[in-house]
Amino acid sequence: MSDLLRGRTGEWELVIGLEVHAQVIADAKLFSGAATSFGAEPNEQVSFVDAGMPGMLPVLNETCVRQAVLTGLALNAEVNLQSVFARKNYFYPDMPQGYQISQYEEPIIGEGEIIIDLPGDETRTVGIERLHLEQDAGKSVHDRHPKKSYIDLNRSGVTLMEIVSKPDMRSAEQAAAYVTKLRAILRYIGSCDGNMQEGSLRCDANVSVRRLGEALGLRCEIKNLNSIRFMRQAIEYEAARQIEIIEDGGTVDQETRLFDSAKGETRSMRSKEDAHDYRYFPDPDLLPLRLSQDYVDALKQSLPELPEAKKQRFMQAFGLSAYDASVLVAERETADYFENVAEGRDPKLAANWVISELFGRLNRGEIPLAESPVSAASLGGLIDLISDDTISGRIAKDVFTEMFDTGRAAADIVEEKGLRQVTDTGALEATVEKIMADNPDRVADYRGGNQKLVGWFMGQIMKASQGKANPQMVNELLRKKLAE
Amino acid sequence: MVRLTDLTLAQARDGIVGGEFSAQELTEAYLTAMGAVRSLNCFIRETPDVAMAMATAADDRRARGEGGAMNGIPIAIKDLFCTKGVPATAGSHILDGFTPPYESTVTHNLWEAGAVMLGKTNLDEFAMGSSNMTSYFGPVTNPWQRTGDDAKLVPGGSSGGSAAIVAAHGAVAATGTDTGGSIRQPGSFCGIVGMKPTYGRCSRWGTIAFASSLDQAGPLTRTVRDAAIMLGAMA
Amino acid sequence: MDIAVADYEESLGGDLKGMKIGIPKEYRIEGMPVEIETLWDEGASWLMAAGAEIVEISLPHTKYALPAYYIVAPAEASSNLARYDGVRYGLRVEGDTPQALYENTRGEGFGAEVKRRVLIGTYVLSAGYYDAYYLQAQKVRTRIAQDFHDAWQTVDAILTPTTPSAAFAQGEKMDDPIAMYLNDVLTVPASMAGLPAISVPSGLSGEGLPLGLHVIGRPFDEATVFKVGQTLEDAAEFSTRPRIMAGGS
Amino acid sequence: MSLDKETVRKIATLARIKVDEDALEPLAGELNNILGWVEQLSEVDTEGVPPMTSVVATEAYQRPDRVTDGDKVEEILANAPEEAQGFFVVPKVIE
Repeated sequence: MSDLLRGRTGEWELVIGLEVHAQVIADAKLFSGAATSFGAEPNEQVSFVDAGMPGMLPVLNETCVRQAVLTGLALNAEVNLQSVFARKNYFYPDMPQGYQISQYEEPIIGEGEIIIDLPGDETRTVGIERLHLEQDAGKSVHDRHPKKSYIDLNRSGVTLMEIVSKPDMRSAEQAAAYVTKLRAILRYIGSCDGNMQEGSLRCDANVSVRRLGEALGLRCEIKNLNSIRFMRQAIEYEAARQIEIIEDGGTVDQETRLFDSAKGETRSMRSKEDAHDYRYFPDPDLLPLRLSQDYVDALKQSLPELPEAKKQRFMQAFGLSAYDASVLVAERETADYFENVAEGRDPKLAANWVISELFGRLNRGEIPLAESPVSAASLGGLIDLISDDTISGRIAKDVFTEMFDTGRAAADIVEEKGLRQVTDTGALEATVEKIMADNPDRVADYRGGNQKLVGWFMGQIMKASQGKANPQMVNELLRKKLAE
Repeated sequence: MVRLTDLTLAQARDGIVGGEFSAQELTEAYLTAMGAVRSLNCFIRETPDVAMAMATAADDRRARGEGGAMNGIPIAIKDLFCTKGVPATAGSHILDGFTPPYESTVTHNLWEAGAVMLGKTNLDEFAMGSSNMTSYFGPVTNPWQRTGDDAKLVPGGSSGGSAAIVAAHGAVAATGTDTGGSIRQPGSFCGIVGMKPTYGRCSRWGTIAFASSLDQAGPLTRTVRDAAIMLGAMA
Repeated sequence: MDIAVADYEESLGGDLKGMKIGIPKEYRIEGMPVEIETLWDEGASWLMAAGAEIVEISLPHTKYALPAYYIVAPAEASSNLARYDGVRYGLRVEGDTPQALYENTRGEGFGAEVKRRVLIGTYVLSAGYYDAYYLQAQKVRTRIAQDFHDAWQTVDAILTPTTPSAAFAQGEKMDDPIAMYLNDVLTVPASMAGLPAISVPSGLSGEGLPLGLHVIGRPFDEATVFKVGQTLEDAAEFSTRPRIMAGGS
Repeated sequence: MSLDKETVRKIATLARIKVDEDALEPLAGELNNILGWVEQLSEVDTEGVPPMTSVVATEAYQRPDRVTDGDKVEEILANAPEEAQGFFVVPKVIE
């Protein structure tokens, strides 16, 4: 499959690197004891440190360090035993200290990689350049007053991991797959909840285009993409814009752009030229962060099975397709649910029921798996009834609907409604004979060579039995009778 | 009869412990002494009410047989340390009206040891200077003058107000901060002891920062013994 | 800081037998008044009389401490003082945009010396200058600390004058920042190395002004600094009082 | 190294300090003097010397992840030059 884009003058390669800001799961902030939960009243979760009061000093939160190391390990990345917090100096109303504490020359995590899942069971490895810890800024609210901005510092000092990819992606689709996989990994190890609506995960996309084989073009950075859909739109728009500029004989300005989701386009942020001199230097309030190899090793031991390993296991142990496996491992809870359903049962049947039926219903109702009215044990019970021929697959779907709506067990529903399959040969024979007797023309037609009529007969018989007839037995009986 | 304001910190401490005078008497003597040398412009803000309340509390502790290493000792605080509910300026116009809702660790420790706050002393703006001439609140005058010359001299800086008030016996002792010499140089210029401990010995929490990798709090006193006692209470 | 606070008062008293005191030759800076050199020699003889051995030592990077300080300190200050922006506390001088608000507030709120240092600090951290100034200064600082570290192999404390002059008049040196900065030339090296140090009044200048001697100690060895300082104090018998004093001198 | 008027204007903007037009030139002179004086540092051989990161050899302290602070809007806003509805207020930020 080619990812090249066609312009008026030829083919273009799109080059994308992503910077993901992931909010670290921790009760308190990176350098203060204020809370981090979502949705508090303005300035309620603010300490004197977060407000940049005179004489206040940062004190590092150990859980945030651990989360960063765990994430690095999950990305197969090098963990730097010494890292340094630096100050990125710039003025902004929602940045109380006048600088952001971040990591610059010596980040806590170095190079790693992510294997992303693409359509057609393809995969691609995307390099990770680095991961560093930094504090978030506050929030400016612009719509409460015509001439004023309102500043809420609740997010000021909240811990972020900035995860920087290498420019290894070649399409918006790959970028989407990268964020999806990264998000899955973060959620597996519990270092970020991945909630893009609440801003727990945000992306900046570096986008450039080049003619095949040429050097990298100048890139534009699109800031603050807060959904995967917007990211795809923004990248696609930006690629087209850059190609058009170059094909028209112009050059792309290296700049920061914003995505306007209402218009579906990116636009330049009017930024002052000097805004880019951040005057980074090591934060003199914070000593270099040193970790022991023992500490890192112990965390490595504690890592859960990660999505990629789980996917491989599902494919090998259960014979699932790469697509089904990657869908099931996208969330740890989903994978666990599936494994509970599949335990001691046909794994492909289990996968099919989880993906098609259960997810279908959950997605339509926007219900999280944790609140599913059908438990893994309960769905397993339904599959057991299919496997031992108590009910047909067709009936099972109706039973599942009932289970989903009422939360009742499959066996109870089958018993109460008398939905057991009819497997009594005598009774089935009678039905088959009756249908044949009622339709002598079609029987003659069949016997004259129209073999396709089997399907019609099957439908009539199933209908007459209200779907309870065992289709396999009916099929055998029917063919035998028609052949007589 | 020895004047109360001529006693060293160690002598004053022993006097209070021994019941020779009360913390309130000592504090009143210092509040009077501060007034007598007000022309030196050592204080940006005097806190007599706070001082008397703290002295009373010190006497109560003494009566119960309690009290820390500096129980009832009236001291001055460089206006770079945030003290809860008392405006802090760092000698700058830019902190206009700022009243910290928190207490620096150093002053917290001093109050725990029983010390009494006379007020916040003048300093070079944000502790940047060696003369105390850069304060928004005007220069501090050194209580010393050249022989046969009444030219006003600088007390040194940046802890100029702290050094001058201790030298002029308007406080038993004072806190200072030293980034490149801001305790020791004014100590030398005013004829008193100035001690800068090891970087990190005293907490920087709640002390307005100048240069983080260098800033260090320490005592300005009239004797080495007094400095030793006070550093023990600050650290 | 998790290092236990000693009872410093307890450490006072006794003689200095077995103690080695270093006299760094690089502190004999050009133009140091004779009376200060004399006081320094006198201080050394007092410590010797108390049983200490006096050793000449070398702190070769002393000369660079002050210029390095005037890069590191303003650099940190330029960042530390960024929070004074008129948004959350303190002075606000209004403007139509946040940018104007900041510039007006900081332009009016800071005095000349603070502005000077913030601008120097901003410059030495800015793109293209960081390595030549800030990074080089922090490397020089490592050298300075190493000088002291080497000295502690042979001595227990270091004796120097505190200042290169006695107090000067108000208004003097105001138009020459570097002349003003030179006040700290003898105190800054210990600051750059983070060491404990004390100034003890030890004598009077020819004009009748106090002069201090300066004792520098090992990291967290405040006890020795106090002990040596008190020895100087006892020997100096400094009893002159300032002319302006509560209750009269 | 010479720091001109335009450079002073640029760093004053970076530092967000308003400097009057006629003050730029004299300020450039003062800053140049200071920078000229600190330039002597280039004499020092620092080949292979690591920059100072902390003068005292101690470990970075890490605190446990517990909520111990916040929930004091009034104190946070107490010194604010302008506030409304629990927010700090500034002139409109234009993106």
